[in-house]
Amino acid sequence: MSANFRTAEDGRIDRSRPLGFRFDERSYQGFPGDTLASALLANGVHLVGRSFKYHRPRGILSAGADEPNALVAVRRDEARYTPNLRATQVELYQGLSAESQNRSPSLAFDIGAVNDRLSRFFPAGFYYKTFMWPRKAWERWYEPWIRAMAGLGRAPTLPDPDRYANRFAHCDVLVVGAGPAGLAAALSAAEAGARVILCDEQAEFGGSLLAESDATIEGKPAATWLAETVALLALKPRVTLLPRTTAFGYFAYNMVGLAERLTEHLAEPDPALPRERLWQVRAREVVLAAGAIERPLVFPGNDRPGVMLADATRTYLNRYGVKCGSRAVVVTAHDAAYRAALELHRAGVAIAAIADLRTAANGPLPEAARAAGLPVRPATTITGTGGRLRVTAASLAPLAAESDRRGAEPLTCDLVLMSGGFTPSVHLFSQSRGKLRFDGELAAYVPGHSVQQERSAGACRGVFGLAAALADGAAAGEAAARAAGFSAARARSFACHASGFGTGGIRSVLPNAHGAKAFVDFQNDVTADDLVLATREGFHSIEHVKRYTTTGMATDQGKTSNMNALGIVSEALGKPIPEIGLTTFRMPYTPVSFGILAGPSRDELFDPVRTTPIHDWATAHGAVFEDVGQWKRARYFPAPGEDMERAVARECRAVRQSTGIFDASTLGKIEVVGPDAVEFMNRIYVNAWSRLGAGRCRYGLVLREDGFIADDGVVGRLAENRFHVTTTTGGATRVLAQMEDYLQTEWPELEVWLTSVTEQWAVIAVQGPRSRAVLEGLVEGIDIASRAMPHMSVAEGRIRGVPTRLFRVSYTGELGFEVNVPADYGRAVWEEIFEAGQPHGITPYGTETMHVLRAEKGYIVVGQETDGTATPDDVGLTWAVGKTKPDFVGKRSLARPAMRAPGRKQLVGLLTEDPHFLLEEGAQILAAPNQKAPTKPLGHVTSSYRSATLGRTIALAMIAGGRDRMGEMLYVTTAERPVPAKVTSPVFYDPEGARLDAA
Amino acid sequence: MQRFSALSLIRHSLGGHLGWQPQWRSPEPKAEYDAVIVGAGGHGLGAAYYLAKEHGMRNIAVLEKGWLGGGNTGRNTTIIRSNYLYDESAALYDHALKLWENLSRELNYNVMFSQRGVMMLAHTVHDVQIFKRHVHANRANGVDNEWLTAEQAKEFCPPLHIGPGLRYPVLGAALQRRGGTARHDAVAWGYARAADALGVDIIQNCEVTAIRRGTAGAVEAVETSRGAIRTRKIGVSAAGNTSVVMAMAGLRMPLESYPLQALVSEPVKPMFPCVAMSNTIHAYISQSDKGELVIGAGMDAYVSYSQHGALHIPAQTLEAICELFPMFRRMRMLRNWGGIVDVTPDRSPILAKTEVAGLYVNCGWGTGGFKATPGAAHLLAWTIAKDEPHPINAPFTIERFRDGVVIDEAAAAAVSH
Amino acid sequence: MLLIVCPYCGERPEIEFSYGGEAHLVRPKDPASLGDAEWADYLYARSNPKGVHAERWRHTHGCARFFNALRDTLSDRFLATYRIGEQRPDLA
Amino acid sequence: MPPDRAALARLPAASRFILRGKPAAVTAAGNVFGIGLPEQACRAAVAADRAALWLGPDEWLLLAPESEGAELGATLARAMAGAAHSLVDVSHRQIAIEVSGPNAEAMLNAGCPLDLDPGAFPVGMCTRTVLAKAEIVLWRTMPLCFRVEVSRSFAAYVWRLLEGASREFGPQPKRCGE
Ligand SMILES: Cc1cc2nc3c(=O)[nH]c(=O)nc-3n(C[C@H](O)[C@H](O)[C@H](O)COP(=O)(O)OP(=O)(O)OC[C@H]3O[C@@H](n4cnc5c(N)ncnc54)[C@H](O)[C@@H]3O)c2cc1C
Ligand SMILES: NC(=O)c1ccc[n+]([C@@H]2O[C@H](COP(=O)([O-])OP(=O)(O)OC[C@H]3O[C@@H](n4cnc5c(N)ncnc54)[C@H](O)[C@@H]3O)[C@@H](O)[C@H]2O)c1
Ligand SMILES: Cc1cc2nc3c(=O)[nH]c(=O)nc-3n(C[C@H](O)[C@H](O)[C@H](O)COP(=O)(O)O)c2cc1C
Ligand SMILES: [Zn+2]
Repeated sequence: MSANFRTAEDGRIDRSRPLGFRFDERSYQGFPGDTLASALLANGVHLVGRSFKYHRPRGILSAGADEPNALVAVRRDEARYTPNLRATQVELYQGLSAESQNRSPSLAFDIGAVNDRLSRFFPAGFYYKTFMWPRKAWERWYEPWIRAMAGLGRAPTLPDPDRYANRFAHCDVLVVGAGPAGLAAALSAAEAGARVILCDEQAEFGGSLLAESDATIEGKPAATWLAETVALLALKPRVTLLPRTTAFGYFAYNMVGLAERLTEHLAEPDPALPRERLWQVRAREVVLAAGAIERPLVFPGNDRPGVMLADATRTYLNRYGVKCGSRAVVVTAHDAAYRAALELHRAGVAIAAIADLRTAANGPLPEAARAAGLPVRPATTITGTGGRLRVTAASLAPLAAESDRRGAEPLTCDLVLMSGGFTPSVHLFSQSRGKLRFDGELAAYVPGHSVQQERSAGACRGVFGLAAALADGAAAGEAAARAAGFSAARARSFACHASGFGTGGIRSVLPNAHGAKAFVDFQNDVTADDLVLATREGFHSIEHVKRYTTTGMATDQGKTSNMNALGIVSEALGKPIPEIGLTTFRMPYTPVSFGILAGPSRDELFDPVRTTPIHDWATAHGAVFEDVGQWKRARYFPAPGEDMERAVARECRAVRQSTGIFDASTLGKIEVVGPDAVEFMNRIYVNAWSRLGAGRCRYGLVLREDGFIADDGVVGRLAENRFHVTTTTGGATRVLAQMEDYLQTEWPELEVWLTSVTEQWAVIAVQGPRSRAVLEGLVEGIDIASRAMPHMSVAEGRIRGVPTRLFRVSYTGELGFEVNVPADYGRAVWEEIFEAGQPHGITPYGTETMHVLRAEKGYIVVGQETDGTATPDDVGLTWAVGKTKPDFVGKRSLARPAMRAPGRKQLVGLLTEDPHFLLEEGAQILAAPNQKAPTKPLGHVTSSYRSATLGRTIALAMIAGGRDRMGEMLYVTTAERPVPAKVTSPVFYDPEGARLDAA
Repeated sequence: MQRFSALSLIRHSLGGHLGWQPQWRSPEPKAEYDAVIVGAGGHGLGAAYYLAKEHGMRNIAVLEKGWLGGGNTGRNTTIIRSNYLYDESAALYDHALKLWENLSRELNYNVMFSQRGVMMLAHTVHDVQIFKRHVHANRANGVDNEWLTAEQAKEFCPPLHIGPGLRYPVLGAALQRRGGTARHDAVAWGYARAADALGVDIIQNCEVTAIRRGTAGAVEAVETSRGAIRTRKIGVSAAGNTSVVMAMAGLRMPLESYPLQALVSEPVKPMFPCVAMSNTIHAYISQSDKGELVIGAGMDAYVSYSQHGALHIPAQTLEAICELFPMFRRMRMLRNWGGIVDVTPDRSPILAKTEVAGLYVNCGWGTGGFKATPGAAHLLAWTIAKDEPHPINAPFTIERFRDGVVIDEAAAAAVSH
Repeated sequence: MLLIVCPYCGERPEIEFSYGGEAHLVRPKDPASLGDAEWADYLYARSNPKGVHAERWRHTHGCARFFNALRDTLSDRFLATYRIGEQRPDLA
Repeated sequence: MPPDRAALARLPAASRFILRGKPAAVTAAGNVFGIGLPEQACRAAVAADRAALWLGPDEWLLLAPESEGAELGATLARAMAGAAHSLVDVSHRQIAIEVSGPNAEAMLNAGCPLDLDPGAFPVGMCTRTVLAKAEIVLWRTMPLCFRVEVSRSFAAYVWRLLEGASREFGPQPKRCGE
């Protein structure tokens, strides 16, 4: 099978270095410069895949990004397994290993192909009409079958080890596409001094020039001009050249997304290089020079391996030195196919016939073909092809006899060239939200009104032919540079000789092709009949036709098929194409990897890991951490052999009996400073601040304007004009943002400023009856005796020489202090306190113990007791609300009827009848034990812990009318049956607060 | 209506599929209808179907400015579940879920409802609390939801990476087995076909441009791009465009419309057996019948009607997806798109009568109304026909915002400590 | 990613900003004097127009200032940005 | 960090103040600080080893050597005593990283969305901005040298991100000016 279809010379491959590669377990040879597709064709391999639905054998249709058929998986190793790659875009390297997809057991013999036999039962949308009975069979049988039949390749199964990178970039002119138009544009813009980025999805710049056989530019062969031009551009410091880089998306404000592939073509990638890089380019001006895509013809058997786009075979010949077959039948509606026929003929491929669908074929190219002795047959159509895994014959028939397929003459061949003309690539223009215009003369959609700073040039706007494309590109480059402010820009002009491009085209099914398998969308197996069926069933909008038939929805997004589909629908509905409209072009232009979009974000770079100055100490002392927002917080410090429950019990006892030390550095901190500080605090917080003296603290509560609790924290008044505000760990950013919002937009007259100091201060909580004793010897310049420094006060001084803001506050119910020191000193001061605490049995504790201790005291955690629907009164904090204040954020909302209605959920304690039964947080509370669902629960458990102090379990709950239910027995859901629990006060421990001063 | 079945499929296959009739007509608008529904999404088409089927109203029209099903119905990630926290929501969404379970047969249209299970991942202690609360609340409400350990979650969804070593390891998950997905387009088409068969006029390319009210204030007619249509009852079910339509009747709504993006991968063979969602790291994913991974991306930050969004939104989503499923880094995005979602202050819908007589509204479904389609349609029909809400949608009024009653599913998941 | 002209810093990419919702909704001087319906209007009712929208942005990761903008919600293009306290520009 | 490609360096500790306030206070502060606080948006003013960075229309970051901090704070406060202002010591809130060398722009652009071309971001320009998921203050101190100020708990993230971005550039010159 491994025949040699390589030409003797020519092409851009490096024949001196043969490369070995594998496809489906067979070994082949190719050369640097090959794609997998060209190398396979050089070995005579056309059959490369199976279609999506009918599992029909498929070959290589095109030579580029538009390829719908030749999808393969490339496997470097299992972790680098990549499915659904276009063989036409996979660059060959030594050792490349590729496999075909969607076939079993083998590509040549695929049992899925029975679908093809049964295909008449599977027209467009068949699954909507059946598989409804019996109900269970859908999920057990039908659905798994549909799923197994669909899907192309298989997903990789191991984590991808490669790296991906990101780059934001700016330029004056971004040029997309480095064909003649793009090169000319880049040259004009760069010579004007503009910062230029030129990208092309292919490995080499040049676009269609790479397949030029005889053209000259500026008197030089096209290839020479190309090399010189690229070299010239590369020398310019303000020009960035990006080969292997696809512009995949055009976003608002001239942001274009580029996907650069750095290593995929290398046999042994440099580990320092990322596999791919996302470029987010903000361009002042964009030049789109994306070229055009050749259209297939829609006729029966047009999907047979060996049926190819005419111009693609030129590319294989001229660029890769590959003859796609030995005897070709050409079918065309455009002159360009003659050029392909001529060049193939010159290379030794026999041309069995050129069937031209047009009644006359008279342009220079057809004339040249005739002159070369090629059998030109005007007014001739193709009615079918023969062969199983490769085309062996093509049947031609005169158009006059179109109603009679028997008049067809089968011609033996191993290659069919087809050309329905060219479709300008308007993908990116359309993504830019520019309006397309239907050009009647070209019978194509071309860019119309632009809405962003962009312009199209060359074939992508219907300007075909080398000379025209060069001139158009140069003009576009000039215009772009001018628009970007480079007024000296000049358009280069290029003397150019090339064979003409010709005219022609068709966008519909060929005569006589209905009722047979004439494919429009090759990848999704959509036939002309499917499209007509959709219109018959009332799907008249092209959007409906697309979705019902799935035409244009495959991985090629209809690059080769959408125009033909439009034409067919237009005929079926009897409406001209422009009235049918188009489906929406969306990004990406070609598929982009998830990895490139995720970029470097993974593991620790997925989200910043925020740690406190004491983190390393905690790690060294065996702490188990929990994630709280982006922070890592020590949850508990297990001694050897302890689980969380035992560690927490020990930590709790230590705090209650002697003293504990806790890292509270993650608390949000805001300094509120200025003459109007107190006024500002009065407006933001529910509390009244005017009477709080300097040196004192207060528990503060912030609401949202809708009256629900937003955050809380202790606030210390450092001086008349200065407050040290603390917030919850998770609330820090939100509270500051809310404060700034009101300050800047509602009360700009207030002379007060807010500064985040969360990270300025490390906060070390020392809590427990021995805490004063521990700190006494360390603190300088502050009298921490109870009278001098009562509960809820703050003082500035030093601790072991380090400046401190010392708070006497307690979230545990015990005598306690919070030592604030500048963050760099946090660890050292922590260690000093820990050292000084040794005689007192000081014990580090974590967030879990902190939670238990505060729950024993009935203190809420915002976000745990509250859920965005709780008012101050709901959680028993009415006392905090400044009664006489005329207004504060959220006050008006608290007066709304439902906010004051009886029966709201209120914070209470719950004690299970069985003192050792631990309720689950989130468990629901029912009035009776044996209610059948659906019940209307009275509320839920918000917090639930084992209290070592009380020797039993405790829970907090939000219960409808809870404060009126004291002593009531209610029932709490568990995984099994509800358990009884009694409603109590939420304060389980030291309700008088005596311990705050116990030492 | 032509019945669909395996048999009819075979029969028509033998006839070259020439015998299929249009699934719906393309009628000209009449001068007057008993009721007009604005918006031919799943909700609007479904409401018309239930009005005709259950309330005997046959002279009704659904007006659609574009093509039917082309709004959010045609652009959502198709996740269906009912494990909502609050009683009111659970009742509403479970009403829908029960209708889903028989919808294909009811409509004689295979909507490919696939109860593959919806798994919501917990990554922090706080998440665990929230989701356990959901589990308990749902069970009390008769809605299935169960707690899985991280290992059980991995077993249920083998591609899932649960850590350790994960930036946010998976600590467990809440699983609703009855949840799943359905084929979005089929829902719109199935309702359209069934409604059409009952005489409903579905009028596409017909944009409502004004609402006429009589001297007493009640609605009298709509003006459209295809002329005026008299009617006494208007049900607005215009999703992202609701504010614009309601402004025609002089109402300012508690709504904002945001772009919400989604994307699909290239299709691959079946390997993702369920729906997985993570609120904490913002990702949700399932695999469709065709093999694509269907992935919900986030909302863009600002009000917009453009059905386009910025690149950083899907990029952030894919970061999260690759974190949870690191073998998907080499999968490729095939297409990305946006819809316009109408968001209320408490993230719960409004499905109610309005202060304007004869004007009913169904909106505010935001990022999650596909799953409600049959339920919302059913209840909207009820509310229009009886001029009063069904007990299930009675809490979902506009006035709840005035009174301070919120059904805040979003706040219930807020993180703060 | 939008490009937004901060009135203080100039053109900056969207990811430096936070969106702040509809602009010119002035918090009533004396909320207590408002009826429930009026208060709900202030809190919740939004014009949410298809077309020109006056909205607030904050250059959070820049100068940290709030400012106002006029933007067409159909095309997502900014028509003007202006400082807090300044009149909404007349585009006509 | 392998020393041969240290285009990244952690800078020594410094005194830092955030100054907000009315014009009178700002002028007074400039007088004693020794550098008039820049009024032009996004510009830094430097004199000897002190710098004042415009962060917002009434917000400046003042940088001085670590040893001068305590006294400087007192001096500034005294000078502004009569005028409304807010002076907050944030010396420990953030740390500084230097990014330098011919690839400095490219490394920063791995996460920073701004145009860092000298034409758009000249020497002396400074601004708060983002570096991927961290907020930073970015200041171009020399043509090939940037100072990045970052909140301390984000520093490890920023470092790792930049280090990852530098990998493909191979060995780098050690520090600017060296
Ligand atoms: C990306 C994305 C993902 C989502 N994912 C999910 C999900 O996983 N699960 C889930 O449950 N929900 C999801 N949703 C939400 C869900 O799609 C919607 O809530 C739901 O589809 C709304 O249906 P609808 O029928 O109300 O609206 P639509 O389908 O939007 O229908 C409204 C119709 O009204 C028409 N209309 C508007 N104005 C006028 C006018 N003036 N005149 C005439 N017609 C008009 C529109 O053209 C439109 O067709 C998602 C949404 C999006 C955008
Ligand atoms: N199919 C064909 O081969 C074909 C069709 C029409 C015209 N032509 C000839 O091509 C010339 C027109 O030149 P041109 O410069 O307009 O087109 P071109 O085809 O020569 O170049 C377009 C280039 O854009 C690249 N490209 C397309 N989309 C891209 C994207 N999204 N991102 C990155 N790169 C992308 C392609 O890889 C190609 O290199 C004329 O000589 C004409 O005769 C060729
Ligand atoms: C669940 C779901 C799956 C989809 N799968 C595909 C697909 O396989 N291929 C495709 O091209 N588009 C797919 N789409 C996207 C549609 O093509 C289209 O983008 C979407 O309906 C929005 O419409 P618009 O892009 O025309 O605005 C899918 C959409 C949804 C909602
Ligand atoms: Zn700014």
